[in-house]
Amino acid sequence: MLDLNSVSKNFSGLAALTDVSFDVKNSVIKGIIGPNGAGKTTLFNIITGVFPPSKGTINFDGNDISHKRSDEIAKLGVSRTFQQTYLFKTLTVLENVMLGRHYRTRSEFFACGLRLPGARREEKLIREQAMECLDMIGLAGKKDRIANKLPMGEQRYLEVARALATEPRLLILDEPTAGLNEFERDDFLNLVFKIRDMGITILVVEHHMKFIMKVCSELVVLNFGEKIAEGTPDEIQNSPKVIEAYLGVEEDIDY
Amino acid sequence: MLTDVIQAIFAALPVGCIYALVALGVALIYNATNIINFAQGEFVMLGGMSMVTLYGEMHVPIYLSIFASVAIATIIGMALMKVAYRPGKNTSLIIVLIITIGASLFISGSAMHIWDADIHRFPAFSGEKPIVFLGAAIVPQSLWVIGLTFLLVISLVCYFQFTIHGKAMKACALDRTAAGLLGIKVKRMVLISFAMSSALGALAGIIMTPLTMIDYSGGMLLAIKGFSAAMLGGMGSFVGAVIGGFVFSFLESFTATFVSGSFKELVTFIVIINVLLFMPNGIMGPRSKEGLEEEEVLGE
Amino acid sequence: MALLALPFILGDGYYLSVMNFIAFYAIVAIGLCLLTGYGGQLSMSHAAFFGIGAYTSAILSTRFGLNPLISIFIAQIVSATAALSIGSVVLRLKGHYLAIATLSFTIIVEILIIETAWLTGGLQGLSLIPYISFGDFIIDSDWRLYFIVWPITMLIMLFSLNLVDSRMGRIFRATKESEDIVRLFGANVKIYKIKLFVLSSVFASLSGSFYAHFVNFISPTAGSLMFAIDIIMVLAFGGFTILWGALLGAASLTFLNEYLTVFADFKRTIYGLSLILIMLFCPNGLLEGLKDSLSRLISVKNAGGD
Amino acid sequence: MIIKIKDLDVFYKNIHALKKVSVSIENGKIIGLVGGNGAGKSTMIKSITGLVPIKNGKIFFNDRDITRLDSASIARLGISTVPEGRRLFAPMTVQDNMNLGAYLRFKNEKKKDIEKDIKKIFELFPRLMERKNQTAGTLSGGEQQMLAIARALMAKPKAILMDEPSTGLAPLIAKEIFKVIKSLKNRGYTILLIEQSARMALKISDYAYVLESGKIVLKGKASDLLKDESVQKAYLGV
Repeated sequence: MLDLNSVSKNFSGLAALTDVSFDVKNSVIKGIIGPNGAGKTTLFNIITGVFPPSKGTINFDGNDISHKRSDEIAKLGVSRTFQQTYLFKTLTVLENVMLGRHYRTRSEFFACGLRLPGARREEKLIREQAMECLDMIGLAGKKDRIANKLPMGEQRYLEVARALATEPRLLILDEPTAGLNEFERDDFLNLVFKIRDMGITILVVEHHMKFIMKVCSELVVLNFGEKIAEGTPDEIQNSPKVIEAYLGVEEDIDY
Repeated sequence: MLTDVIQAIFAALPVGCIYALVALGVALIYNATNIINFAQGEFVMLGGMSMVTLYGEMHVPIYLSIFASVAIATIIGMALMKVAYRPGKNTSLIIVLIITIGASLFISGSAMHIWDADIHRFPAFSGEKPIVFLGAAIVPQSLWVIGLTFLLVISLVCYFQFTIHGKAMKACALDRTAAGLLGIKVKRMVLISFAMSSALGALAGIIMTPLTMIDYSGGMLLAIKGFSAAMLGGMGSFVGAVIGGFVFSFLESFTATFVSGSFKELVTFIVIINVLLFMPNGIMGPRSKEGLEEEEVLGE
Repeated sequence: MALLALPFILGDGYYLSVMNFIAFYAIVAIGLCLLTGYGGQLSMSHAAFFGIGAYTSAILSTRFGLNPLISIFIAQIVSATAALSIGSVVLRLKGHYLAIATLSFTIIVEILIIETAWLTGGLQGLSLIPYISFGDFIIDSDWRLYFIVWPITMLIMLFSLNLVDSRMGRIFRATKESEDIVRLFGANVKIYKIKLFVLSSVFASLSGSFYAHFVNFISPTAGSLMFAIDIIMVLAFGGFTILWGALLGAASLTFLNEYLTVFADFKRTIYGLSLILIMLFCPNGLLEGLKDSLSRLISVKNAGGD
Repeated sequence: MIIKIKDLDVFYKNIHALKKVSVSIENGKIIGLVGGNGAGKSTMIKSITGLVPIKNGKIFFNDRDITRLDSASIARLGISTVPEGRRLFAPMTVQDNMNLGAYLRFKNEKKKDIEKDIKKIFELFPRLMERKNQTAGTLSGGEQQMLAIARALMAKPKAILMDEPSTGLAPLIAKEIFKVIKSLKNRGYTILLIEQSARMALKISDYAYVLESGKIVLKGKASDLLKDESVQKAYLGV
């Protein structure tokens, strides 16, 4: 479904990603791990069209999306959450999720301002669908709160709800459990499985290893912007190359 | 024709110097704080007006008058910093911008009460008799303006290039956090840059008043032109700011000479919009770093 | 309802005319509030669009003898076209840069108005602009104008309130926080920004047209830098993110202006000082500032009572 | 104990990043602080240097409470930082960066002495000596890291905090950096070394802490931790 073909990215001469290729199959949960600065977020930003790759192509459902704008990619069915949760702080909890419905609706400027019947009907529908999403993550009771005043755990959930509201086919989670405690993390695990069972493919970057080993069926490991391993969690945990990337080389330091 | 060209150049040179000094002042504050100071032109006015009173009317010795006029502007500049610079207080750009607009109105409005709404000048430093060159005339005050601006720019460049204090100030502009980690008191540096920038403005006002005359208003236009000149030059570069100032003054002078005096400002502001759109890094600034800004928003 | 009753209380006099001036300011301010407060685009070109609206309409009806209603309509089309072409270029800029670019536009318009005296009357201004009339019914008194301009203000307010609380409004409010993120939710931010800019500029221009046809005289101050600052003042008083604040801001500024005519010399100083003080102590506008200090007062009292 | 951190509680960007963390740094030693991504390592340095507000807990420097000081005042006490991402002044020359490292010394010392010092430190980093008139932005990653360390040394610090000096460097170059850090210890410097690359860091540290999700999960002599299987577990979640 998602197919990366030797994707590279340079920032003013510095290579952030070199020749990364992998694919993600329908309805799986795939993880991307790697030490700090390995290029994981850069990869996400390229997939979602924040900036284009310097080289290589990305295919999503048979469409080449490597040079599309991020709003076009979103319309194809790619949605994401952010490392530092990014909720709109002037919008309420419900409004944040309603924003997720934006490109699934079409009332224009004047229809909205004049509150024409069509726009009114659509607005009602948006509200209902957003409430469904909130119900699913259990935040319906807090719908009128200001989004970024929620505790961290609930903000993570809200981001997921907002992403789900777009009816994505691919959901990208960027460090979804940062700032969650252990109970919340287990809860979140179940939510991720639930989302996969809805038929949504998931791509996740996460530092918390216990979580990622449990949640993913396949992993890609990046280091210095290069793919150094790909496989099941078991294979990854026992790969000497991966251990080296994380813990450093086993070598004496002479001086 | 040739005489016209030379006359236009003679007219453009001192005005360019003034624009350059204002641009330097704007750039100093912008680099240190990211504030566009709409009140920068008011320092020019304050310097000139204080000089009118002290030197022109009270006949205080010239050096003492200059010193006092610069001091007045500097103190007000430092007060402005206390009001406008509020790091960590979650102040949005628009609030700071409006504060400096407010400061500009307040200072110019007060100046109208302290002095009046008339146009003033005081006698030139060394006589009014024009020097004729290839049929075009230049007054001695213009030479003073050019010479003193040259000196000011040189000493500014030296300060930033050769003293540790100047380098520390540059460091604050480049990376506030890193500067703080080296023990540099960033807030004090910001205060000093406000002081320096208001002093520069005041000096510009002092040297230009015998030439162009001065009244309480007009500071804000000067500030906008100064900002645009600094932008055209590339915000970080002093040489660039000076060049930017001259580009605008030549543009205005030549439009006034060869097209029409009333359209000179029109040309300036059309150029300003185009500079903003097409040369956001200016002529001396760094080349644009593709993608880096976005990296900061969504980065690792 | 209160607004409907007000003219009967005030009578056809000085205060009614003040009320009408409040409406002129309010319409511009509502537009700018949408653009800056909700859309996050710091624009200083609204004075220019007020000027364009006023002058186009005035010129069409004085020099070409068009019916004011038609010239007002054409003026809005002219303004919308101008806003579209300016907006699609300058809205690429952000923050300070956008502010300076739009301010430059205002200055350019001001110079053009002054320098094309054959058309605009230059510094002398344009006088003898006809009143708006519907057949024999001529809008030539404060009383009559009130019942035209305030319903329009209220309609614009209603439209804006609806807009803000819709799928479009949510996108604008989110755009103010981060364009990049909004784009990730499938919104073509660039086009939305331009649309909002055009709408908001047309509001300003509409107010300008009404102003011209009611005061019957227009001078370059209508499109000037000082007027741009006036409008910023209205928003500063009312709060950038509260649509209703635009009314309060317009009222405060109009009254301030009226009282300051006695001390006209102090206008700049007082403007400057109040801008600084408001931005320092209640950056969300007087309304929010009052609410904040009131709630603080109450909470202090409650804490004392416990 | 030159630096003593007691029960530190820090929230960073809404996340409870450090939970009751206590760390002691002994004079003349390298103290290692290792852990995976997002364990709270960088927050640790940011809280010591006054860059993030501290909720609870105290930090002492030579028995003086420095918990609420700003970063410039902390630097003035003699704590130098090699910050995350190096944070060099890229358009300035290597020499100027070094000079700025010694900024606080210009008041009381002669320019000559400082220049002598620069020469001395260049002996440690001969590559920098060759490039002293180049701007910092043109250096390679490894050279930039060396310059960041050299700049910190110019302040004649009583303690140095290093935030992930090996990040983004190829293994061979990282090794070189670690060599330098070890040699600094032999010159009597006190260092708090924050690292992701646990093996290398543990090898040159005297004492070390392992951080996971904002908590210290292991501590002990670095040589013991190096053999401890549970370090790897903390990293890879086995």
